[in-house]
Amino acid sequence: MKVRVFVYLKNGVLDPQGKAVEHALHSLGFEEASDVRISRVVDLHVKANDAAAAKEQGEKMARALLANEVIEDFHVEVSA
Amino acid sequence: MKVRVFVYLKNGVLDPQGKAVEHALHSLGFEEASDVRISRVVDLHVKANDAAAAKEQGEKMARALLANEVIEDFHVEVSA
Amino acid sequence: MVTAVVNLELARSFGLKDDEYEKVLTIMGRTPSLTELGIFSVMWSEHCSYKSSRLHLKTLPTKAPWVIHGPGENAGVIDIGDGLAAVFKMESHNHPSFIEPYQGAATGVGGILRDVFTMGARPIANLNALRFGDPSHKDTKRVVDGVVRGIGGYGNCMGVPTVGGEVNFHHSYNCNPLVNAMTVGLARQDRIFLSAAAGVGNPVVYVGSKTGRDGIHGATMSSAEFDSESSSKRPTVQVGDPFTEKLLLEACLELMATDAVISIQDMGAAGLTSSAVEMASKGGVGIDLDLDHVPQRETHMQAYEMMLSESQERMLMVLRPDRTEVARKIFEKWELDFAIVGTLTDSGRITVRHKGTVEADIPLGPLADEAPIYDRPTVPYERQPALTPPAAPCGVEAALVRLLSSGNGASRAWIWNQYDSGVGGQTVKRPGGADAAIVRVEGTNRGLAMTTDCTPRYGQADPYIGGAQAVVEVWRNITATGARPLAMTDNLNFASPENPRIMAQFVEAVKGIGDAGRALDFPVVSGNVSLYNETRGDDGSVTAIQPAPVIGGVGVLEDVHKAVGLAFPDAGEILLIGET
Amino acid sequence: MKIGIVVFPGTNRERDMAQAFQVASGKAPQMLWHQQDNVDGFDLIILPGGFSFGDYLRSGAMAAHSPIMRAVRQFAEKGGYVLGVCNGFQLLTEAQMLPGALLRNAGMRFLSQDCHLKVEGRDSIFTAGWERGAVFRAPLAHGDGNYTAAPEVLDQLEGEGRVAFRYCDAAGQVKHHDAHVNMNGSARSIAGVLSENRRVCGLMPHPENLTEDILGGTDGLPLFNGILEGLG
Ligand SMILES: Nc1ncnc2c1ncn2[C@@H]1O[C@H](COP(=O)(O)OP(=O)(O)O)[C@@H](O)[C@H]1O
Repeated sequence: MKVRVFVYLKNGVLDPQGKAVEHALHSLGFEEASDVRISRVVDLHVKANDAAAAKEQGEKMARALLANEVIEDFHVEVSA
Repeated sequence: MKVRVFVYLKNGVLDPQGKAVEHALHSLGFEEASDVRISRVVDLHVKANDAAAAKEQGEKMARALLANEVIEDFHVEVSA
Repeated sequence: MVTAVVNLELARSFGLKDDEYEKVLTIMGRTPSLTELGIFSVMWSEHCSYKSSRLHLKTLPTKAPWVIHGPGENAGVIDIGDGLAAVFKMESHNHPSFIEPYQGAATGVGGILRDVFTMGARPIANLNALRFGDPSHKDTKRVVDGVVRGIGGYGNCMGVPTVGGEVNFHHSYNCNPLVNAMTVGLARQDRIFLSAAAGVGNPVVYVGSKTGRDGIHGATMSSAEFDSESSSKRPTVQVGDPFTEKLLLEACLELMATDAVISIQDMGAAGLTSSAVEMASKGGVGIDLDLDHVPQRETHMQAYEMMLSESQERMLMVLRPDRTEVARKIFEKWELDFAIVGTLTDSGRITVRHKGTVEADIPLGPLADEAPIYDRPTVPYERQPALTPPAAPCGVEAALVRLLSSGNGASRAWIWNQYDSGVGGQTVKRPGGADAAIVRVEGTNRGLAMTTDCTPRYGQADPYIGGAQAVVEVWRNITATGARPLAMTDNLNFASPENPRIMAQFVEAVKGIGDAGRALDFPVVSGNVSLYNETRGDDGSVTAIQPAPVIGGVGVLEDVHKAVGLAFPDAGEILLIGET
Repeated sequence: MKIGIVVFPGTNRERDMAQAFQVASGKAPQMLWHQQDNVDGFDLIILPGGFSFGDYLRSGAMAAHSPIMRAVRQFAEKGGYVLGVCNGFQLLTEAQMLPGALLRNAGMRFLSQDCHLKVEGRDSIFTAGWERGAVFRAPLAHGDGNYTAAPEVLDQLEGEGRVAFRYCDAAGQVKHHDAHVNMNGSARSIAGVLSENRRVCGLMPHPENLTEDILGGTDGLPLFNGILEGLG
């Protein structure tokens, strides 16, 4: 099954990348772009009997490695 | 409107990060994880009259800056 | 929203002791506001007030004809000839580096870089001293990996070469690693900038990054001992932005080349509070801040939050009023925030306004001078008995292999290969190249030798010897390159000073450092103290770190071409000097 | 002869580059701010190392859109010489003035150590300071140096002699799959490439940091001597 883990910075945590990209977009003429935030997506396959089991595996991996829970939150989506 | 731009490596382009993460997952005991790919998500707000216009803006930004089309593909999603 | 009733209980939760809160009430003559309580609690924290260590630090030798500014400024300044000065200091970022090793170490490097460039110096080298737990402990790999990446990530991006350092492993650091970072900068002696504010009516200007809710109460956290829960509390770690810091560096140096700056101070631990209070109290003036003008990253920030935020990459300065536009242009060019957030007054008070209300109004004298000072009790330190050499457990060859493959004996190349040690184009001796790193002084024939050292197990056995030994090792390492040692900085990492045994360790180590410094004419020009480096286990037991009085030293080579490295030349005799 | 070094916010090896030219010619190039939109009158434009815009999106991506890059592109189209080192190479690929892209190092870590390079490019001032096939030492310092391009692009580069430098060992052996030799995992061990007209060159390592004995050697000096001679 396909597991997709979204990893994003917690609310309020400085996002230097987002800040720099927003700035660059403005100077490219996209003045209307705002609140730019950059996150990471990890796509992977796991062997699992059902979606719930796959999701649980995804969450375990996120906690163990994919997300840094001190500054990041995550959520997991599963598709067949 | 909220625009989300997914940027991912083209098929066939080696993903050194994905490979390293896969390796790390295996050594943490998640042996079943495979085909790990890492992508970037850029979330931002734009002012636009409708979803189609917002999407177009997102695509323009992706082409101009957010994606490097030599190695990356992208797609854009819009929500209110 | 922070809506708390200010009372003793809240004061305690802010880290103030009962008698300290009493003192606050006496000074204020009323119950302080939340913002005022916050200001007192950070200014009187161990981190800002040095309340447990100050009495002892005073005994250190700090003078020599070549010392331009000793302790008391953002960094120490020494004369290195040719009208030039070396500006340097060491800082710790221990507690945050356990919680979030990458950001903890990165922002530690960012902080010490700012201490140096606030004084008008261009940073030319970074060094560090790291202590990690047992290599087999569950957290060690994560911490080592993150700390090394964090140091590299910040320094590499800044374009400041990381040229030296030291690393050791011991189980007492399992949950309390030490990350001490040192920066050496170069300035013209006639262009050194200090923090004392001057000129009633002059504008107080904020530059750099915007303020967010980062690390509120970090300064008090770094003074509070760790418990096993602290990694699950809401993060008080900050995220570093080395790119913005690089811009801040260039913008500040560009501004300092004009005559606009009267005084300047970085916003480090305890951010706006400590920078504003320090500048004003050192200058003997009052300061009036209007927080409405503070550049803000988040919405609905309260005065309390803005005053205590530890957002990184910010500076506060006092400018000549007729030069504010010149300054504004420079910061606009570097795409940094620039805001006039206050003025100097003759009130002798710090007044903080927000949205038309006075949120704090405190007399600076008592806030700064009546900070508590403790002469904490000690017990005579039991020196550990001398070890009798054990019978050889194995042959010499096997012993050598064991030593070389141990955590403390193994090559550190894996670490320094992640640090850009050559950027700047002046690095003469890189990590591994000599006993001390050597960096050429741009445009001259001179070199600076620099190193960090400490052997905690000596300090554990005998803190006096441990302190003295660290100084002497630094001295020897500098001398071994052919350089003349000039001065040192220190970072005193100990467990809780409230434990008389630990306090004794501290006092003895400071004596050892002082005696060694006096004997060698090697003064202390800056430093930092990090206390409460201990871990409380679930069962209430406390693990103290092995004491680590880390010393960083700087020396000068008149002719950098005479620098001596480690490698044996192809031919020649090998001499051993001294008793074995 | 007029040489300009472009400074972007976050650039940090511009002084190293200036120093190398100073050593080679006694004359330091001129610094150019990224907001400038004109490079008329220059013979060579250098894009130095560093972390332009923090390298926050992709290395070199934001710098590629700076006002000065429009001018540099036109300059190159008219036959001007451009050298990009490290972040400058990344930038040249982002600006599509050179083919390919630079991904994260295969080992995922920032690399700061000496490597060896084999000179392979033909007919270019950037390689003219060496004999073809010469091997020299150069420091590298980067996190994203893993060169990649479509196989047909790689074939074309090889066919046209546009691979300027390749990672090799001290003896000159190229070993694509040896992480001690091809440290960042670059496709076909490529460390530097040339444009079609051979006037634009990008490379990852830093010859500018090895131009004086006191700094560890002069292995990098031929780059500068070759350029200076080529420019006349
Ligand atoms: N162990 C020490 N030895 C000598 N000087 C010290 C020591 N600890 C702190 N200092 C000096 O006390 C002053 C305040 O230090 P610190 O609070 O770390 O500064 P900041 O936080 O403003 O960078 C500095 O001038 C510093 O050099």
